[in-house]
Amino acid sequence: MMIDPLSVFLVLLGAATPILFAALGELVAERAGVLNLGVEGMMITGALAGFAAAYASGNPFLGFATAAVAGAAISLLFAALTQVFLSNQVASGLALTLFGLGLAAMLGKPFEGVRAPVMPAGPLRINWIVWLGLVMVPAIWWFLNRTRRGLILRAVGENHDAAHALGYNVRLTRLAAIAFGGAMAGIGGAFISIATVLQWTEGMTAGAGWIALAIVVFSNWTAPGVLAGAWLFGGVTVLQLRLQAAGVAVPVQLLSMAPYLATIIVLVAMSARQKFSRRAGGAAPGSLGTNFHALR
Amino acid sequence: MTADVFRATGIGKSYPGVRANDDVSFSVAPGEIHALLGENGAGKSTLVKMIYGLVRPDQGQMFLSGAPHAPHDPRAARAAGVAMVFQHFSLFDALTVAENVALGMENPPPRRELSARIAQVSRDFGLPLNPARRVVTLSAGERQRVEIIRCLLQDPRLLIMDEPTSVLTPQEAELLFATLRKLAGQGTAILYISHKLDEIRGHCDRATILRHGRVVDSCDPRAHSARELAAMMVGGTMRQIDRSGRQAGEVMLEVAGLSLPAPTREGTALKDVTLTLRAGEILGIGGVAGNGQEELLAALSGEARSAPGRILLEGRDLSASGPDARRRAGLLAAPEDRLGHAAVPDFSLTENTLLTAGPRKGLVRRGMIDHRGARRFAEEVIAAFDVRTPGPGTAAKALSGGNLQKFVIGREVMQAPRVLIVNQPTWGVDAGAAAAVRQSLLDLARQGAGVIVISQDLDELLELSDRFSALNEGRLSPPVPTEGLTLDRIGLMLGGAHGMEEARI
Amino acid sequence: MIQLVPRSGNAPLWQIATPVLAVLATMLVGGLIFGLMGYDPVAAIRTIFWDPLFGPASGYSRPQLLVKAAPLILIASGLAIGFRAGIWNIGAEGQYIIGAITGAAVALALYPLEAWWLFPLMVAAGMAGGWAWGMIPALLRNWFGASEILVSLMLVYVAQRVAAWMAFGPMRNPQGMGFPGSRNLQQYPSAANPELIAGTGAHWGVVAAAFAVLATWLLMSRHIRGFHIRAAGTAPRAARFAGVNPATLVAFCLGLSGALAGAAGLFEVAGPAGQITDRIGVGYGFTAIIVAFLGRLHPVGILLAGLLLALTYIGGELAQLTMGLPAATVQVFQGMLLFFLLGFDLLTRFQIRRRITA
Amino acid sequence: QDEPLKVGFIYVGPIGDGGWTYQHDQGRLAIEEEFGDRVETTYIESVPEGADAERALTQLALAGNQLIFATSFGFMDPVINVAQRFPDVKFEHATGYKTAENVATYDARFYEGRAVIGTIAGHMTESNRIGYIGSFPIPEVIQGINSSFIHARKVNPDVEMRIVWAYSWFDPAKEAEAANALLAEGVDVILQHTDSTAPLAQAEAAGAIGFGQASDMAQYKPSPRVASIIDEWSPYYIKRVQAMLDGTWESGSSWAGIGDGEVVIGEITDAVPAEVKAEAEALRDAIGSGEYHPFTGPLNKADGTVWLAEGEVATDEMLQSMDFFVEGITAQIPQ
Ligand SMILES: Nc1ncnc2c1ncn2[C@@H]1O[C@H](COP(=O)(O)OP(=O)(O)OP(=O)(O)O)[C@@H](O)[C@H]1O
Ligand SMILES: Nc1ncnc2c1ncn2[C@@H]1O[C@H](COP(=O)(O)OP(=O)(O)OP(=O)(O)O)[C@@H](O)[C@H]1O
Ligand SMILES: [Mg+2]
Ligand SMILES: [Mg+2]
Repeated sequence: MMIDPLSVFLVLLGAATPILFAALGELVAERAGVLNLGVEGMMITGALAGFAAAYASGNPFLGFATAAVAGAAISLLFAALTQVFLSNQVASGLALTLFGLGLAAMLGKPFEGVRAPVMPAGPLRINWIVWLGLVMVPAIWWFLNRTRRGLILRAVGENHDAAHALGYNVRLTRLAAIAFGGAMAGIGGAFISIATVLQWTEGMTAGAGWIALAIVVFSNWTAPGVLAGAWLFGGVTVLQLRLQAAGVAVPVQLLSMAPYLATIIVLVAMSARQKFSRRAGGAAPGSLGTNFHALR
Repeated sequence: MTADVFRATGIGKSYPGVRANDDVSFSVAPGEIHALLGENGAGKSTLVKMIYGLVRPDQGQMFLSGAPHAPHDPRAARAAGVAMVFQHFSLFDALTVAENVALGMENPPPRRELSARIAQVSRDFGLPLNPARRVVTLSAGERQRVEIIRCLLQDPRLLIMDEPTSVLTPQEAELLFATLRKLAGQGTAILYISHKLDEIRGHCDRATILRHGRVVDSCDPRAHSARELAAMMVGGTMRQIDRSGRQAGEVMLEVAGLSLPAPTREGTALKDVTLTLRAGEILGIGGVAGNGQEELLAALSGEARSAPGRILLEGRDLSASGPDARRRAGLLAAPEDRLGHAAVPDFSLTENTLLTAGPRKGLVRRGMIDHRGARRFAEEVIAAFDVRTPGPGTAAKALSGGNLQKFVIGREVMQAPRVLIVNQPTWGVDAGAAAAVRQSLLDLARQGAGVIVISQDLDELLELSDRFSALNEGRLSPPVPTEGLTLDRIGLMLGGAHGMEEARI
Repeated sequence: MIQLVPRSGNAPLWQIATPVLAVLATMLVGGLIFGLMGYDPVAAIRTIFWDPLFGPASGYSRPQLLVKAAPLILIASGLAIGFRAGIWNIGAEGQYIIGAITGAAVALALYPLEAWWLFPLMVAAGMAGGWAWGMIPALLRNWFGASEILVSLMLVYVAQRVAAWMAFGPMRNPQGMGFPGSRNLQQYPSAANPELIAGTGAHWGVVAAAFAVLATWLLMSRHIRGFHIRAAGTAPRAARFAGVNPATLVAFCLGLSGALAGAAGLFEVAGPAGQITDRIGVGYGFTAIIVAFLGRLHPVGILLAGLLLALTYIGGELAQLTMGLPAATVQVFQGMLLFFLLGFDLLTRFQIRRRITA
Repeated sequence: QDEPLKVGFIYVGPIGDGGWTYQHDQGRLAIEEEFGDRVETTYIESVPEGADAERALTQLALAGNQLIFATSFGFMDPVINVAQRFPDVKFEHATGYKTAENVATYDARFYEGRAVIGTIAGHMTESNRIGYIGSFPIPEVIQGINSSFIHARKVNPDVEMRIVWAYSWFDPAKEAEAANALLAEGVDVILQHTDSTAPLAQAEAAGAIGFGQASDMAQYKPSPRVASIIDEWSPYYIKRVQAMLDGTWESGSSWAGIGDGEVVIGEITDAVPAEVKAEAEALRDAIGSGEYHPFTGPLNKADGTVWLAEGEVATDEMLQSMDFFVEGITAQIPQ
């Protein structure tokens, strides 16, 4: 049975977009030294806020803008905890995920069972937001590697003490990075509710945020790597459904594990490369996951 | 009408419980290399951090070229013409040299232009650097160059250097001073902090001496002996070290052909290290940081295991044993990094005794901890080594560096080791505490133990050790008797690939 | 200006006070949210926090607290040990599921044999299953440096699908009319984990949880291994210097927490849940993470935190029942609780001082 | 009497799922509408199957509910357990097979509705490929697949069926992906046995059609949703509450279909040609009146063996343990 690769690719583009956005946002946060495990919570917040705004206004693009704002807003809870109260980042991120999932479920009640406005298709009949995601990849690469702000952000993530000693505002930089990560996760979540499913239901992000986190490690903390990771994960997901749809007798139960197993395998391969190869560049940011506290 | 580049009047700064600076006034003239001297914690770093805008003074005023100087942050200070090299490296390992330099400048030129300027300036000053290299791959000396180039590119009026030479070979340090001279010749004022009194006597034009945050004296360092300068810093006379009463006995420790791969990407591999240590003897091992000191200590302490037959203690092969078994056998060690390696910062001193003293002091029986015994042992160490602390319940991080170092050395010495290996026993510790630590090592040797002192402080090695070996890129040179060794000779032994001229690009 | 000054020692008073403060703050803000949503805040808080303990139906709900808290406490005790050492097992949910499956597999394979040793064997199998599932991230971290956070988490999804596969395939009840789900172990006397004393809710899992609290307390405060774990958490190099092999520690912590989670899964499947279904994982593994933090990674704290979270679950159900509050309330509460705890935590590590200004 | 009859419900999902649980809750509201002050209803939503279900059921019983509806298959054993402890409380369990003195079961013959929409699908497909999103490979779902395939084939011998298993009753993102996979395979009609509207949304974007499932999904009318198969529990719920009020409640197993109004075919829109619509409605009425059974022989199993001989009608027992596809479906049932 032949499966047309182009059609797989087109479906994959859409399937990969939510995790692409979320992972790009997390990439920026992690390059600034912040490990935010709250991606899932920010995504679901964006999914709800975006859907609500799109539904209320009838304009899907307004929905995405709202999702970005909402994702950024809820990420500030995490930012306050870790940057002001100096709480453990792992625990704070988990709290954000829990809280976001619960809050969205609670506030989302009025939006259950209604449908979102249809989005106009973009160029080549591909969704505008998919395009935006594709544009964000080089844009973030360029920002991180070619601009002064990006350099400062990387410096903060690499060695916050040194960055502070040189007069850069570690806390502010990280706040901005966290908020950006929140906005991107929000857009990613909204893509699910506004563009894919066209309705709101609680828990609809179904673990995409965690996949996004894995993809950042997978990417070796680079924007093109994130794109590759999102496509790989989306590709495996799409492919296993396509095989079923094509009537290939596949062990469905095993195949449904494939995306997760593939993520683990690639994660291991990337980690091993970083561990064993002396030439491999750009491993994890030096200050990742640690809090900064300066006395003046 | 003042010709001074920098002047401070009545500067004061308090931290909770500490008066770090108190009514400090001094000035630096153009073209002058001005030394700041003082014990650990005297307030030197605090003072220069205020000039650089990292810390704000509580009282007093500063002037830069006559204009009031009250920088809000380091960027304001840089804009005003102040540049600074920090006590601890402030470099970003994963970034390139050019990126590191750009981060230290206010308005860096575009990438290509900056790279060109780095290459040019570094050549002009005889400090060649490749702007595209990542800092991780650089040696300590090369890293120092990055910091200096970063300052030079800003054409500073005042250049501050906080203990820049602690990681350099004597030759590298000479080169640094040549650079500073050149700069001073162009009119730049230089504020220079170091604990190496000979260096200051050799190169500085004037010295301001701080004690407990106050200026206690100002002098021409060339006109005084190192001993006199130290006395001014401490406010008394220095204690004499007693080296008497030791003689070499039978062989305690034998290391034969020890080779280990580098533990991390940045680490150093040990190559065919061979040494013999006798009872009552002190072996000094010198070398520039990053040449395998940590790895050697790890291999001896048992943190890293080696092939059979490499490490013999009194004839017993301990190569495959872990730290616990080695301690039980009498092979003890004290690593360089006090906070985080030799001690757990968040643990009390009592708990910190359990880190190493469990096997020899019987503090752990069948896995269960004897808390009372641990406390008693901690109290003994505190009393015997004059550790200044409220009590054994105090967290290790709350102790000053010198006091914690006394505790760490005391903890090992009081377990009556057969062989003790220490790395940088007095690093960053002031003269008084350093003397006490050194004396305890000599006393231990006198009682018949073998001691290995790994240090970058050559004076310390000459003072303590009977024989001297140099560690260079993981290779240990054959030992030579310390008697009659000169600093120059040692410098050459250490130099190897680290001469500035031969720097890799 | 306010300034944060690190405390030199730890502040035992604040250690205890902050969780209490966090609970109070959660009630306060929670009440506020309820008020905004149009519910009676006082009644809501009382229904959630008071009624399960002392309300009209408390005779039933009090023992249920134990039933609900036992797996949480069992899992959290194991997780806390790893967290202390800086080893982040986020995938206890997966280890719980696999433990339930391997434990139940023993019973299903031997059905309908009745023997006294069957249940102990199931417990061993459940622990072994959880242990093995926990060892995967441990070994991948030790061999390849892969992040145990992400690997253990991905394995949750895999475990969920294994459960579905089992429920639909190999373990499907042959007498189940083709419906998914295994035989009900509650109806298999030798394999069942029944209430030990009627009306107390206490089954073997509750006993195991109590034992786990005691054992982990001994381990962490009296045993040298616990000391090494704590050391490794704050100063890994110092721990290595003390003779700790980091790889061993990773394997120990992930294996132990996996085994405890597996045991929790087995006790649940043989007792309250009864059968392997595709939804055997109900989130205990994730909630246990909150329990661990809320209990400040201390065994006694975990005991109390487990009971507190059980209270929010049962109280949340009551609030649905009597007031029509949405089910998601519980999640919001738990998230808020953790937020506040983490926020107030600042007080245990720092003193707040007025800044001295000239 | 002055005390109202207290009726409790436990739901497996949130009432806002717009599908399974939503329809049960509509049934609950229908009771309130019908009986007014004489009943008082409460519900607990999103109850996980297993231990939590047992506790929720107990809480409902303790709160004084005399009749309790448990609306998911996975609540079966908990219902039996709790029913033993509360002999005076009556329990109704949806889709299960275990009954007791005070436990009745009820289910609906969804396969009847699927015969109708299978007929529409067979007519409407141009690519001759029909997609089917299955939830879990259990008898109820397999009945639906077979029933719709048989009737699609009947009106269009060239029809092929493509099946994707979502392994979920309700996971919008997954269902959307499944729909996309089917669409990319050239499917132009999608049938679903999962509860979200996501497949309809995808069908709309691709210009394909689909059907409402569980609820009417009217927001996608007139196309892509050209008809729907609705779970209508109100008649049963009203009947059972009435029995409680009359004191005539008895245990039993109810499996009602189109004829009893429990399976409802939602409006067939104008996107469907009139003659197709008429044919579908005729089939619906024939099933409703009992004149036609969707599983009437001759029918072979997928492996070619004979299942039902000419004129033979499947018994309920045969249907309730159905674990094979009929001849013509090439896909395998996953194990
Ligand atoms: N951020 C701070 N908070 C509290 N106390 C501080 C802080 N920084 C420095 N101190 C204290 O102020 C005093 C002066 O410290 P400073 O670092 O200036 O000494 P120093 O002379 O540079 O010592 P060293 O020779 O060890 O570098 C010390 O007692 C130190 O502990
Ligand atoms: N960054 C800091 N923040 C808070 N307190 C500090 C800081 N640095 C040092 N201290 C405190 O200041 C005191 C002095 O520390 P420091 O190590 O500078 O002492 P010191 O004067 O060098 O002592 P010694 O002569 O024994 O080395 C200690 O109590 C230490 O805890
Ligand atoms: Mg000091
Ligand atoms: Mg200093």
